[in-house]
Amino acid sequence: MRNTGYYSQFGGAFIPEILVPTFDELETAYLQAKDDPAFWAEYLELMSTYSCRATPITRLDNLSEELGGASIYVKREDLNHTGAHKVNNVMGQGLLTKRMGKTRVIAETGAGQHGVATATMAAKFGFDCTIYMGAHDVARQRPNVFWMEQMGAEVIAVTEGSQTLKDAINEAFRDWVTNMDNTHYALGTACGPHPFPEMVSWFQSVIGTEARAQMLERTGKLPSKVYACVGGGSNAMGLFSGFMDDDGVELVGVEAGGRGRGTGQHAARLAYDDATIGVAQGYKTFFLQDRDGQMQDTHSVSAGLDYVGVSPILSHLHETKRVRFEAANDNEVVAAMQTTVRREGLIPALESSHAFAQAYLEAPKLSKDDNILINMSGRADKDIFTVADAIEDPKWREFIINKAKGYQQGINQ
Amino acid sequence: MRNTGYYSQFGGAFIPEILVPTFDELETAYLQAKDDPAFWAEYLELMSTYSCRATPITRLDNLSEELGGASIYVKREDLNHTGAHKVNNVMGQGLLTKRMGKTRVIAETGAGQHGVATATMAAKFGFDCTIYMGAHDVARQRPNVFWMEQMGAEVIAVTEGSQTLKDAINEAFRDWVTNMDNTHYALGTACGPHPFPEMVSWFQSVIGTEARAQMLERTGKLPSKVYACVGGGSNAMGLFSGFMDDDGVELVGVEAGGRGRGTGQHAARLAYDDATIGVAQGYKTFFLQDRDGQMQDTHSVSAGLDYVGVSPILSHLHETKRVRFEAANDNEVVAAMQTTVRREGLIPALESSHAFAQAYLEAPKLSKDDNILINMSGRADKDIFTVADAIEDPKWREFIINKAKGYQQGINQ
Amino acid sequence: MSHYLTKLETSITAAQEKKDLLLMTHIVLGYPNFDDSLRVVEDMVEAGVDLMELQIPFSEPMADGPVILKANSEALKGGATVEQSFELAERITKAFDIPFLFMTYYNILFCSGVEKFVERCDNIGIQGCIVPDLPPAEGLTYLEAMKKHELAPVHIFTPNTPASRMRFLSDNSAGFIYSVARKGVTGKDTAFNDEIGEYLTKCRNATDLPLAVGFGVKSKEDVDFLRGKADIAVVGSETIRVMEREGVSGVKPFIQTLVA
Amino acid sequence: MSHYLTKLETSITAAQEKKDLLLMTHIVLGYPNFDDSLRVVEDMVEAGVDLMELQIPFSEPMADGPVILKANSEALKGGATVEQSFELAERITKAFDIPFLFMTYYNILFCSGVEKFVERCDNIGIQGCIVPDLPPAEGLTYLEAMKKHELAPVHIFTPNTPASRMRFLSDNSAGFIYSVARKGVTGKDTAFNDEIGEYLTKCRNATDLPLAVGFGVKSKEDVDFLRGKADIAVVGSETIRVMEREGVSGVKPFIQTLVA
Ligand SMILES: Cc1ncc(COP(=O)(O)O)c(C=O)c1O
Ligand SMILES: Cc1ncc(COP(=O)(O)O)c(C=O)c1O
Repeated sequence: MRNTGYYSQFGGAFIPEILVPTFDELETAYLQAKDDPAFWAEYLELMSTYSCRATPITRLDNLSEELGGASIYVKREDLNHTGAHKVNNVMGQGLLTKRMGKTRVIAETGAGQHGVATATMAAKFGFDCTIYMGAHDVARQRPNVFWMEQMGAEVIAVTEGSQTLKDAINEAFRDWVTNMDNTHYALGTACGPHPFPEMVSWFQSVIGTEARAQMLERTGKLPSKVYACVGGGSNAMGLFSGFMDDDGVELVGVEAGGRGRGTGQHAARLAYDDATIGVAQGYKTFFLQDRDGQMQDTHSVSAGLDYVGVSPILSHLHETKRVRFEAANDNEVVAAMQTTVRREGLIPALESSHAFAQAYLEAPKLSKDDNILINMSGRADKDIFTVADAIEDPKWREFIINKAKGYQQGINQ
Repeated sequence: MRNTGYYSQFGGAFIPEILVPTFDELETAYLQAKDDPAFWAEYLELMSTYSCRATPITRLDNLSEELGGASIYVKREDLNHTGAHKVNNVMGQGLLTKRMGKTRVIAETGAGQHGVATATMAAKFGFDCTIYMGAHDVARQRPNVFWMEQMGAEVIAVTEGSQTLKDAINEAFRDWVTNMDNTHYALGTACGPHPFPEMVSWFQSVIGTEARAQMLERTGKLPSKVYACVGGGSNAMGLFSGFMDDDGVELVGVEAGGRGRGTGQHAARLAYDDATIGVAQGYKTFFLQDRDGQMQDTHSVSAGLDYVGVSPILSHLHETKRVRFEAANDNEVVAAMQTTVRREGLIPALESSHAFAQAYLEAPKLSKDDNILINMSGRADKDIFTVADAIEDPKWREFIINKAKGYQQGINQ
Repeated sequence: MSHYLTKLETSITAAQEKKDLLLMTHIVLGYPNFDDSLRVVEDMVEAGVDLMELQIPFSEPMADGPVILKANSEALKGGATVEQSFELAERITKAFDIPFLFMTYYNILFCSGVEKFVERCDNIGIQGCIVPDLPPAEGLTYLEAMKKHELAPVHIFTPNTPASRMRFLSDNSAGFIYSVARKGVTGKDTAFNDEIGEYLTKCRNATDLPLAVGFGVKSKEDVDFLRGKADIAVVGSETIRVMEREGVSGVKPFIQTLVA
Repeated sequence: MSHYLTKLETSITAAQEKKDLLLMTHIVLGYPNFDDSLRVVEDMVEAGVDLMELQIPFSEPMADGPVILKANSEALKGGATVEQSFELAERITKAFDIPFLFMTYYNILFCSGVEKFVERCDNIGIQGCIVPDLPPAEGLTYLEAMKKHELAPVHIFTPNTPASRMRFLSDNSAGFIYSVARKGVTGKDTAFNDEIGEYLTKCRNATDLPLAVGFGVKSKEDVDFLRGKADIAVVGSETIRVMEREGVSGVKPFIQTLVA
């Protein structure tokens, strides 16, 4: 009996029988690719010509001084093509899809970031593409839907369940069980059934590998602490993997504290005590669920962290205490984003801003000799609707209202 | 008598007397910086850590095959921090501003791209910042204004003249003549009085220097033709400068054909016959003006190319025939953008899409052995309002109308 | 581990002496509410159904299609709990003399405690379980508990399950094998044609257990097609559709047309 | 090249024998329309103005502040052409016996042809030009043509012009020097204080030409401050403001208060 893909008690592959051969095929293709140095070379070549790997690290000169403790460095995944780390995973899976001879990709998306990345990959590789997105998210994230459609992807609004990310994942699996012959499901984070958590982390490990070398080169030593936000866990796994064996480097995962501890309106699975171990969406991990095992509604200002589960690998690293988990709440996150924009000219995604918020809290407690590193998993300029709402910008509302008036009067103004 | 900054009959510095010492100071600082290898090293270091220089070149695998002629390569300035080549110039001027001991920067902006870049630079360097933007553009380009304000810049809506780019330039000069003591005017393109055309081209030359080396490395030879869109001319000068001495490389500048030749609704100063030589905004070049010398209204689907003048250096290269000028009209440009998005997963700015449109026309006429290179000066994802309007997306309109309703009912939905 | 004899299999074999093709139906407990669930079971049994799947609703029914999916989430919106499902199931098994199985997702078992869940199934007279997201490799505890209680863990054959895996699944099953006649989720159309005949032969060859065939069975015609090829015809989503269209009272006449 | 004697300078010197401080005003031709422009000139001359700048409107008046800027663009919106400006200027110089200068931007000269433009100025009795975006270094052709026609190219001193450059500008000027008393564009406030006194002394020391001082002169008080420090007080934007506030008929009383 196969029993792979476990990280202590977490992980596994809880999949409908019909997908078993598909997962076998995927695992085989993944393991072969992993064994084949030419594959990784092709991957790196693709990422350095289609996206801009290696992405740089930037020192926050102003804030390091203002906060008065550690020097703060930022790994710039926001500079990637499509604006976030998601593309690292997606391009890798694109290459695998080609290897497996499949011609169609599907994906779930919450905020739309992974959907845009997948649609981009599909356009580049010439695959057909269907993106599942909760109907609520489709309504909220029209800009991303617009670009996905421009890329030729079909975006399907999922009207089931809570109409958000987890429902989009279920719906993608429903597509897959019908179309597995020609279709690869490019799951967007280090979650889901084995081999996804491991495979997605592998593709994202490019972040950590680069970052470690860059920190050594720039500062002559390893950072004291590294910070990453944790939705499903892919950008965190990507960064952390570079420092996993460096005992002196503390790894800090920052979850969505939403409206705060005890409110039930958050997505902190590991930092708070509300989550319990369960099995859903094909894998075992900590879920925000009720006592029966029904998934609960989560809340975060950032759609990309607003998810009930978390990478089984991170649940494992939580139990072994290799990674410390914290949560930043919505207000802290918006404040951290605004500070970063105003003082450094960087526009971290609301997701990434969770990591910034926690780092800004802790940096002053460290010494001038310490360096810390934040993963800037993406940029926020595409999320202007969300950001403008989060900071309640009256001029933005006025602009939208006028724009709407123009449309209603039939004018493109 | 000083008579510098001329490129055959074009260029010069037609400036109010009060700015003469300021320009002298600027020219001196610029020449010293240019003579100081440490300056360029600092510039490259900044660009490779704060933005992601060297930006890659990407081969358009699908379109090269579909169009059936030359291999098409793209220089990826869209991957820069803030999403366009503008940041190259702005960061360079930021370093100069610091050198000159000034504490405030001002800039004009049309589409908002240069404004965002300047506000970013100001945030990074800790300068005060004022951005002048035509009131029409402020109304149209709220997203960029939003980010500039978030960066701490003051955005002033210029209600004079045609309320667009050229009026913003005039207004920036008006600010400068009052505040030259502590203020540097970071002009956004290779226009304006000497030394701006030369200095901006110098900072942008990083594009061409990289691209030449990259093409040699990737393809073993130089491209047959290189394409760049031409607004003020900075991205074109940046790319072309790398190939200026390579006689075998044809340089093609693509202007905004707007509604087409003969309509009077375009911004083609060199490709069409409508422009004449004149002096405005501090320099001599081809302008779209009437017989009296009054500037005329221009039109382009892309705000960044919608400008009456053009770099004096390009006017010179037009006369010497070193650069061939073409114009792509609005419809061709939107089509080229859509093709690029759908077939390659790249989202060129509407400005950049002019270069793509022309390259797609010419690529099939070349042989399989030829390589051509397009400058992707920026990405369009921030211009979603403009793009969605250009392609008249009904779902976008619906989204905006619903969003507006939500605001009017006091809901952030 | 080869399969063991269960009360479920025995009942099936017994029923087959009277009928060449048995009928299994499916409901979601608590949809539209628990009272109606009970009424539908009653009607189905009266109409001649031979065995039934009782689905305990779960918030993430990944293997179910739109109809059952909606039933799951409506039941949960109505406040359905696992406890209520057990309570109703107990009343049902006491009231009706056909075998009942639970169908649900693994998290429901996991969060209850797998052994406790299985033990309770046994206590309330549930004869088997279908857990579509629990492959044998992940279900050791479950399989052992089921075996201990002589309950039937039913696994699923699909058109792309290789013969060797079918045998492996059969070895880990008891009661019967649930063979899905098409790819995809529950409730989609299946064209019942020769290809399916071949597929069912392959299924037969891989197991000694009775064969239930499901997914997309909608009409007497579909049922008749399965005669001789399968032991049990499964009607799932279609009864929910009928109920939604015609109300609870429409279910009985529909079932009667199938068994006529 | 040292400056040459022009009719303009001679007229100024002559006028100074009667008054210790002359008054120069400014209008934009064609604003609000050409008829009103003529009427305003008439009123100004009657009120005792000594010389006038006639601005030919340009679409990009980079050195002008909001008031004159708006006047430029309104004039152009009204269809004002360079030809019309010349025609009106000719009527004005014929009708009134004070010196008139053109103020405009270089593109207007350039597009007309610099030599043609200057020749025509001469023909219609314009005595000098102020071209704020044309430093001497860029204006060789212009300077030569002006010299040839014995017209006055007027250049501008500013508070941050070094003394050496003032001398250079003076050498390339004729008629008078236009000294701006503050940084910035036309029409903004200037505080007339001691610092300005020092600045004007510096200007005086740099040139033998009469000194016109402008930018922000608004009231009799401002004018009086300049007495003894300058030869000519320039009132620019303020008359346009008055006209906008009180109509064309308001201009004359305003000027009268200044010269009272
Ligand atoms: C920019 C960004 N960062 C982080 C995340 C969270 O995902 P993960 O935890 O897999 O990195 C998302 C998901 O959409 C994202 O868009
Ligand atoms: C993306 C992009 N490309 C091109 C241009 C045109 O400017 P230039 O001709 O100076 O490169 C602009 C100006 O805003 C721009 O934003």
